Amino acid sequence: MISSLVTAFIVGGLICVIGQIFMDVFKLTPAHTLSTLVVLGSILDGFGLYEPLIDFAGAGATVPITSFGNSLTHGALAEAEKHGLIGVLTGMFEVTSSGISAAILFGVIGAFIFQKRKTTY
Amino acid sequence: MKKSVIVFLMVLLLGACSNEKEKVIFPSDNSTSLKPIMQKQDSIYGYKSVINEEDILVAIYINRFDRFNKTKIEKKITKQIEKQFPEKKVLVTGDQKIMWEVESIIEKKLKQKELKKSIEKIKLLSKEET
Amino acid sequence: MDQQQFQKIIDEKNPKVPYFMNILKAFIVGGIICTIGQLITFFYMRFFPFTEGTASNPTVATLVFIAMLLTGTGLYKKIAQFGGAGSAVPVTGFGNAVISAAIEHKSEGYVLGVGGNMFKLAGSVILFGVLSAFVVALIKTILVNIGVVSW
Amino acid sequence: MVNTFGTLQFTSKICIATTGTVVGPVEKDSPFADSFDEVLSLETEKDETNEQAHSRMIEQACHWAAKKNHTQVDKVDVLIGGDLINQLSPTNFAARSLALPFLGVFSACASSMESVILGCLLLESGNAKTVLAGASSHHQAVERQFRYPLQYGTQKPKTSQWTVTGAGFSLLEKDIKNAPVVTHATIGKVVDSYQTNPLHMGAAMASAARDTIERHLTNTNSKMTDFDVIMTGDLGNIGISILKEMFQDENTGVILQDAGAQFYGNDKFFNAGASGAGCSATVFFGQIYEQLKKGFLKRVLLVATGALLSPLTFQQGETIPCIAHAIECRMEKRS
Repeated sequence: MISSLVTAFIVGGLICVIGQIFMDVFKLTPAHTLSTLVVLGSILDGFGLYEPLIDFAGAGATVPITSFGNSLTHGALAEAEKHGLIGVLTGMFEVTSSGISAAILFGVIGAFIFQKRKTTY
Repeated sequence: MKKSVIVFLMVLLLGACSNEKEKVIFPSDNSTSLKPIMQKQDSIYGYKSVINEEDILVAIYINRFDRFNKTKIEKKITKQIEKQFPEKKVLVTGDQKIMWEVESIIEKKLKQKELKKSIEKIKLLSKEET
Repeated sequence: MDQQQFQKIIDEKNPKVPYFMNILKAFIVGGIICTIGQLITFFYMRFFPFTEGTASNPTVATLVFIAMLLTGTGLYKKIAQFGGAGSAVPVTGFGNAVISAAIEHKSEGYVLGVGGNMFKLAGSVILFGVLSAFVVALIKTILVNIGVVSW
Repeated sequence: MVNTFGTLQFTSKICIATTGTVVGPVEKDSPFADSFDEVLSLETEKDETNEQAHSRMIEQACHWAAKKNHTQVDKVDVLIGGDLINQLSPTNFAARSLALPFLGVFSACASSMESVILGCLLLESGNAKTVLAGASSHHQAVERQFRYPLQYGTQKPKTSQWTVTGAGFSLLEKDIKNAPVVTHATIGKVVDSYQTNPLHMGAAMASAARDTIERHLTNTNSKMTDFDVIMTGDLGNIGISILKEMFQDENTGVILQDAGAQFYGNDKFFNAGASGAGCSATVFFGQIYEQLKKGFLKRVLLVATGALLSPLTFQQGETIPCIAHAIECRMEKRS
């Protein structure tokens, strides 16, 4: 139990360090950094390296944004295995739908609940 | 600030080593042939298994750094057990949830009918994809 | 005063970016968010029929909910100033991008404002995710059909 | 031949009769705080949009300037003003309710000096007796348009600046006893120093400020040391150090100062200091105007610096051209 917390902390931290390096050293904007990490996630899944990382690190690999790219690719590949090339299209959002739907839903609820802050200080 | 961070990281690493977990086979009457297979496995440090007429369900504790090839370990052990018990359906998994379910079965000491039902439930659970 | 001289003065006067401290802070904040994610995963596994693989979906949804609370109350900005990428890379960062744009553009109404601007920041993540997933899956499927690679 | 023209001389005695400065709550603990006429308690009232709050602030600043001069607002001949929002909508809406002949101007954070220059030209030509000129900016409205939504979590670099919520307007009239006189002005050239980072305005605007100051000094054949203070609008800590480096042969010492760098004191939260049209407006018409009136300063050069980028040009990969307008104010002995 504790050991998975520790590995989640370390692996999650390392992925964020990669993101920080993109931002500070390569001077990427946050949007560019996140897009690069998502692409990285899906490439890793293409080589079948991301699933073992999830087995090893648990939330340390599923919480960072790379897991979004990974689950998209994973869904596409799983479906492509069954139905061939067309499966690549149909399987895309098979595995991951909670991230985006939660973001949209809570975005609207947040816009509804929270007034603008009076002072931004 | 720097010293406290280094100490924090050290504590984290200490927590990562795995301790010995008990090895349980339930019901223990026909466990003679399963035990030797499980002894040979070096990458697991404990297991809990449930056996009835046509099902063998083994939940394993995998060493932290061996979890990278968790799927390979599961396949390997499944193949070995199937070779030993050709007529039984075998399910080996390192999933924490299944481990908890197996523990609850062993504690409750279920009898034949409920045992079968809960094993089916677990098998359904582990096949579920999304 | 030509451009090179001017550029030299600018580079000289640019404040040094504290690389090590930023990376350390990102590591700690990112680690903490992922540990909280792991605890939520355990919670879902304990009380709901989720296995390790399927528990990540509700965890992500819960983290985005937490990001909404932090964004609305103005705390997320402070965490991000301290953590940097540590607060942007996890899915809470994605949630914060969507939710802050939604809250911001509420004054233009729900359809044009919130609807039109919600994915102003996070839309590129989805676009590149789907694009890269498509390309990778296409290449792998073709390779498998040729027989070079196995599933 | 490089065009070194652009410096205007005002022969008739054009004075800044009074000024009105209104700032937001974040600005109340700035070292210049006591020179502001009014400090708002909230940036935006209950259910008011940022832009409405912004135009309400402009109106209040104009009322303050007129009230301190004991003139009715509707007696003012011309209102000249500008801000940073698309199509100057806050200033337009404020001008609607002030119901004055209105000239909207845009040169980013240099709009305050541009409106004063136009006001002085109107008075010089005798076509107006009283002119209200100034500029303003509102943090929430500007941040949203130029950078990210307010609650979006990004790590602001050390070179970033905080847009001031503030409006500064001056009432210009001729022949006012012991009031600062605007003697000269220099219209800025658009100078591009090939900077592309929108979070590092100081570097982009420094060369525009240098060009305007140099042209002003040569055209009025005066030296830096003739001035008590040469204050730039919002170069920020880094921008002003770059500017000082460029003038380092002439001993600028304490003469070269920057409103943005000093606006929030040395509070690390604001990184490189303040920026925005409101910053130069409130400091020039607040702190500097007061010191001129009290006689602490005799001859001052106020250089407002503005970065002429838009979110569009930034995304198209363009560099950031900048401009800096300047006015020279003098205070005769108190007669």
